[in-house]
Amino acid sequence: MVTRDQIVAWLKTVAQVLEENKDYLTQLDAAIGDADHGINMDRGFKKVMSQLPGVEDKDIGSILKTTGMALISSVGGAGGPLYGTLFMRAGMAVDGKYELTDEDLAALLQAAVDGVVQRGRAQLGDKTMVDALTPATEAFKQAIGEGADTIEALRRAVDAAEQGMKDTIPMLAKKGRASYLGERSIGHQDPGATSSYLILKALLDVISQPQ
Amino acid sequence: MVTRDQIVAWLKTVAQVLEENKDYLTQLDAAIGDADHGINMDRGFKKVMSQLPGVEDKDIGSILKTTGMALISSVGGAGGPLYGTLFMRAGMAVDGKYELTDEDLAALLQAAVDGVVQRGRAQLGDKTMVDALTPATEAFKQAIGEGADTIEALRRAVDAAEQGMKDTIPMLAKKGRASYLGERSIGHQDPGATSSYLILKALLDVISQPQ
Amino acid sequence: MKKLINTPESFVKESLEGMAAAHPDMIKIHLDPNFVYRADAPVQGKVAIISGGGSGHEPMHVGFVGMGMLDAACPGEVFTSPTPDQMLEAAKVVQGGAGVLYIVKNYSGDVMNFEMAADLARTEGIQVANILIDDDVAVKDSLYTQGRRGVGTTVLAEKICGAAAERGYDLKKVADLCRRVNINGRSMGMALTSCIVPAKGTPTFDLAEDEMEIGIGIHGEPGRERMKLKPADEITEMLALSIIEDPAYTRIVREWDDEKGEWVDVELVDPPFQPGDKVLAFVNSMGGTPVAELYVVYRKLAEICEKKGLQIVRSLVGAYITSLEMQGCSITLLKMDDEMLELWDAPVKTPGLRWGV
Amino acid sequence: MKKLINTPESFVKESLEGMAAAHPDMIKIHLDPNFVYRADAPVQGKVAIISGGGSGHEPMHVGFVGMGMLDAACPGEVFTSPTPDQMLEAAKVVQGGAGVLYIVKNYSGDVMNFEMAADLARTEGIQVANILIDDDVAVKDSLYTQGRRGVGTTVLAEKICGAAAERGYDLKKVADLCRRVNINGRSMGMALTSCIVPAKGTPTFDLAEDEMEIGIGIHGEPGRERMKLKPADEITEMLALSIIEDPAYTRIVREWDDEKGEWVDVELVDPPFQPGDKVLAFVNSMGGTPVAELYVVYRKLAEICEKKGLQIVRSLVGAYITSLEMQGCSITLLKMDDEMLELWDAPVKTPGLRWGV
Ligand SMILES: Nc1ncnc2c1ncn2[C@@H]1O[C@H](COP(=O)(O)OP(=O)(O)O)[C@@H](O)[C@H]1O
Ligand SMILES: Nc1ncnc2c1ncn2[C@@H]1O[C@H](COP(=O)(O)OP(=O)(O)O)[C@@H](O)[C@H]1O
Ligand SMILES: [Mg+2]
Ligand SMILES: [Mg+2]
Ligand SMILES: [Mg+2]
Ligand SMILES: [Mg+2]
Repeated sequence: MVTRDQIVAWLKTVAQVLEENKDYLTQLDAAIGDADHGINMDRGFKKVMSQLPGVEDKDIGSILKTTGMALISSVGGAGGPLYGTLFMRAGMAVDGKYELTDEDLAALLQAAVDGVVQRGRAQLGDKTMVDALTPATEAFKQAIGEGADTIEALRRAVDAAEQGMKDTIPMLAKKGRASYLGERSIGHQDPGATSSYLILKALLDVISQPQ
Repeated sequence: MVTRDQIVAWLKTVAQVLEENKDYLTQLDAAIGDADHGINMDRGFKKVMSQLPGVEDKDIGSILKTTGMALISSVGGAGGPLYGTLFMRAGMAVDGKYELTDEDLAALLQAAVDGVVQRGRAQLGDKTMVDALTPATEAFKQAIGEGADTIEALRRAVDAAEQGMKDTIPMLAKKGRASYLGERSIGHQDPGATSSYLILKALLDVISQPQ
Repeated sequence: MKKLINTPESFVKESLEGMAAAHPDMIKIHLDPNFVYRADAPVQGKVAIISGGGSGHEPMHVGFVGMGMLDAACPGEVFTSPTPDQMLEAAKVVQGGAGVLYIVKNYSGDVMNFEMAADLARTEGIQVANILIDDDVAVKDSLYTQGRRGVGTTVLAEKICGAAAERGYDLKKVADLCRRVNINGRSMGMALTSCIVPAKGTPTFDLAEDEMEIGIGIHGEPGRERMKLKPADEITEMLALSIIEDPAYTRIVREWDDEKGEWVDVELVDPPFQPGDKVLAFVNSMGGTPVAELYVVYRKLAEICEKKGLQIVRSLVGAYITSLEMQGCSITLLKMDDEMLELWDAPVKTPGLRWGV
Repeated sequence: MKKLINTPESFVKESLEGMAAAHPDMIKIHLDPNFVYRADAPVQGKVAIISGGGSGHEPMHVGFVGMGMLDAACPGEVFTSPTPDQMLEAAKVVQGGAGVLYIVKNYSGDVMNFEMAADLARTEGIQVANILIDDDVAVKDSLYTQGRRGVGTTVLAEKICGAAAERGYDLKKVADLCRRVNINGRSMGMALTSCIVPAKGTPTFDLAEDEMEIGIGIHGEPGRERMKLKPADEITEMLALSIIEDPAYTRIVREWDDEKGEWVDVELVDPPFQPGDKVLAFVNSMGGTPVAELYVVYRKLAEICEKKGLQIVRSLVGAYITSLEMQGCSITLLKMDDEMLELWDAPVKTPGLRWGV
């Protein structure tokens, strides 16, 4: 079970982690993009933090949809619509709930990644956040299918996201700004896959903490 | 006696000396001006060199006037009208002559420096080429008045020019670009005074050589 | 970082405020969400032309708002696409009942945000067309990637479509024209130095004193190739030939189908240049390169065009689509037809481009 | 040195050639001696306005040749005054029988070369007036030095006098107007970075990463003071207050007296600004500073003007009088009267400034 308080704690942790990793993500984006991913995500989650107090007593669906809307109207770039859609769809998948079962979590992750794919039309291997999100979702679903508990399943999801993130290094970018580089995109880790990993990792960290 | 061939040799030496000192003069101008004096003078004397073959069999007056015209139409900046006027007036002072007595040389120098002062209206102590030219002319006239020979008189003129040039260092500029600097012009040697010294020194070097 | 700004956070807003203060006869600004719009908006019965994109490319787009060009421009943070709420709000303010054309540069962020905005605007009953500009030949052909970036042709499309809207073209005709301008325009740029994103504070990339980057994007994205600095004529030749000898370019773009009521994939093909073509030649500064150097480039470009049988019928030389203070230039060639020519010459009155009025 | 040039020696010439190629409807060029002139010159019966100065300040002056502004411009080498033969030849080509106004920036080189040119032109029977522009308040008052440099006001004087000549003002009236514009204009500039003179190849001065130069000239001449970099608002305040609070400025200039037939010394006094004055506010890029930053400066300038009771009636924001690729800006305030206002608004069609046509 994941509680609403944990979801709220997660979002706060994400805001903190993205602030800490602002320069790192921006640096990754400088190599194959336009040097703003960390700045954008940090700005977005600051906006989320400013809106969170108004909704943190609502259901998880509302909280996540508000998060999505805040990102859409403040992040801009590719990250804005993608992460905005991710949280909007995640929220829609768990509308009205105050705690999430493992099945809810699986549905949330699947809806989120589906939203990203629909919005950005990137495929696995295009060197985008999809390369972290999709394997993570698969791993989570497989783990609960195998009977793992939430924390264990999330750990495997985060491991898969980390692996997916690292796997973007040798990839040739096909979507986003990095795709303009062609061959020269090879050898660099995708910033969006990295932020996706960090966001999932933050969820694991929060869930793993004794409540 | 200074012969026409010596005057021609002088102009060639000046061209060479200014080429060698192009960066040095430009550097001096960078400190208190606009970093072009060496470039300008070098360009001007290259033009003089290109026109010299056409007049080097004429009288000294013609040669010097041609030099002045070449400078006026190629140097630009402050240096162009000033050095152009200097050589024009020098030429006019010795019109028709094929060799110059010490008195001719004195008249030439005086006309030259008068031309510069009339054109630029700088006074002694304004931190300009006048601070090298005027003492040099005075020293030359005094030396021949005291019975010195041409080489000795010129040597004293060059010494006076060098001293005048160095004396510009502590001066506050009142004319030319350096004057915009006010107090900050203090401590730098004037580029125009430096080129004037080099030009006079070249004359001494040529005259001192065994014919 | 050496810039005339107060803080990175306040830069975009303060720049907009200064622009509004300087040109009250042409533009107004709306803050939060940010957009610049025509002082006399909405113009009833006229198609509204709206563009937008990350800031840092000024005068594009905000400087092109005014009579004969854009009705509104939505500036994002520096080099970051604006957000759908800006585009939606701008549409609501400037639309005059004849629909809205969003002119969108082909970056994944811009494309996605403008698509979301269009969806939102349609739910408010506003007819919207999104047309992509993707003219940067530095990006190699491909059907399966993001495709080419939108660069110099954007400026020309905004001018030409702005004039068309001013003349009363309906939304479909303006959209068709915009698509036509796009497929007839090709660009390529290069950088001598990197720019510095204010929020980052350090150069986006490092170029040695004797290096340059060919095929640079307008966000300091690394280009096609890094090489030793060359004389202007050789640089011009590299850019111009990449443009002129670029073969037909095919890609699939997503456009809204009004009849079907959904987004559809449309295949578009840029025809290559042909001897005899009339072109508009646009030499653009990346921001830090002064106009005197652009003319050195133009000189060689004119020579190459002549050699290749392209007739330059109009020129534009200056800093119009920039990348902050980056030094470098880009070249755009746009094949002109009579209609485009007439629309190009039509009066325009914006802070960044003005003639005829 | 990173520039889009071929060689330092060919830079000025090739840039002129490119400009002529880009704007055949507006200008022509003459090489050796170099000058740019109106495509339709000479305009019979019109006073011809000629300016000139070192290259490296483009678009000034060569980019201001055309209908409603200059009849000819004489470019020297980079940062070096042109020579009398250029000015003479330009006068001969563009004069339309109503005399020539030389607009001269107050640098010893420019002054002397234009005086020589005027003397030569008069021997050819051409009536000539030389009017100096000396508006840079960074140079402290003094009757016994070279006096203030000519900077931003030059652009405004060329526009306003060009319009006057176009309307048929005679030489005396245009010269009087030019003098009036000059004494009502004041400027001051600053640099964030040095420029690099092509022939020299290295920066004219060194500024540390956290330093700027206040009161810089347009040739990279060191300014009034070097100090730590400050936010744009503080920089704007320094420049604006130096201009607005500048007291009356008196100097003696040399002008030609047609009746006496000789050069005479004339004492001119700039009246200080007063609350209630109407002003044109001009924020200029030194070349490498993009327009978005200029608007940040303009924003603060407008605020200061309002506080000081100065009413901004017109604005000009952009790179008009530059110093190669130097980063930085200058501010010019020109007190306007109705006649100047009307002439400012009159049509102008040049490569660098255009409206109304
Ligand atoms: N079409 C897409 N689908 C999925 N992810 C994408 C797409 N385009 C870009 N991305 C992701 O967005 C990241 C860049 O985000 P960001 O830097 O915020 O936006 P921008 O590229 O507009 O500056 C990339 O690293 C990539 O992971
Ligand atoms: N009015 C003047 N009278 C005499 N010499 C002058 C005057 N103005 C400038 N100079 C001299 O000219 C020199 C600068 O020449 P140069 O650099 O060629 O011209 P510019 O200052 O126009 O760039 C100064 O160092 C000074 O000696
Ligand atoms: Mg990015
Ligand atoms: Mg100099
Ligand atoms: Mg971005
Ligand atoms: Mg000079």
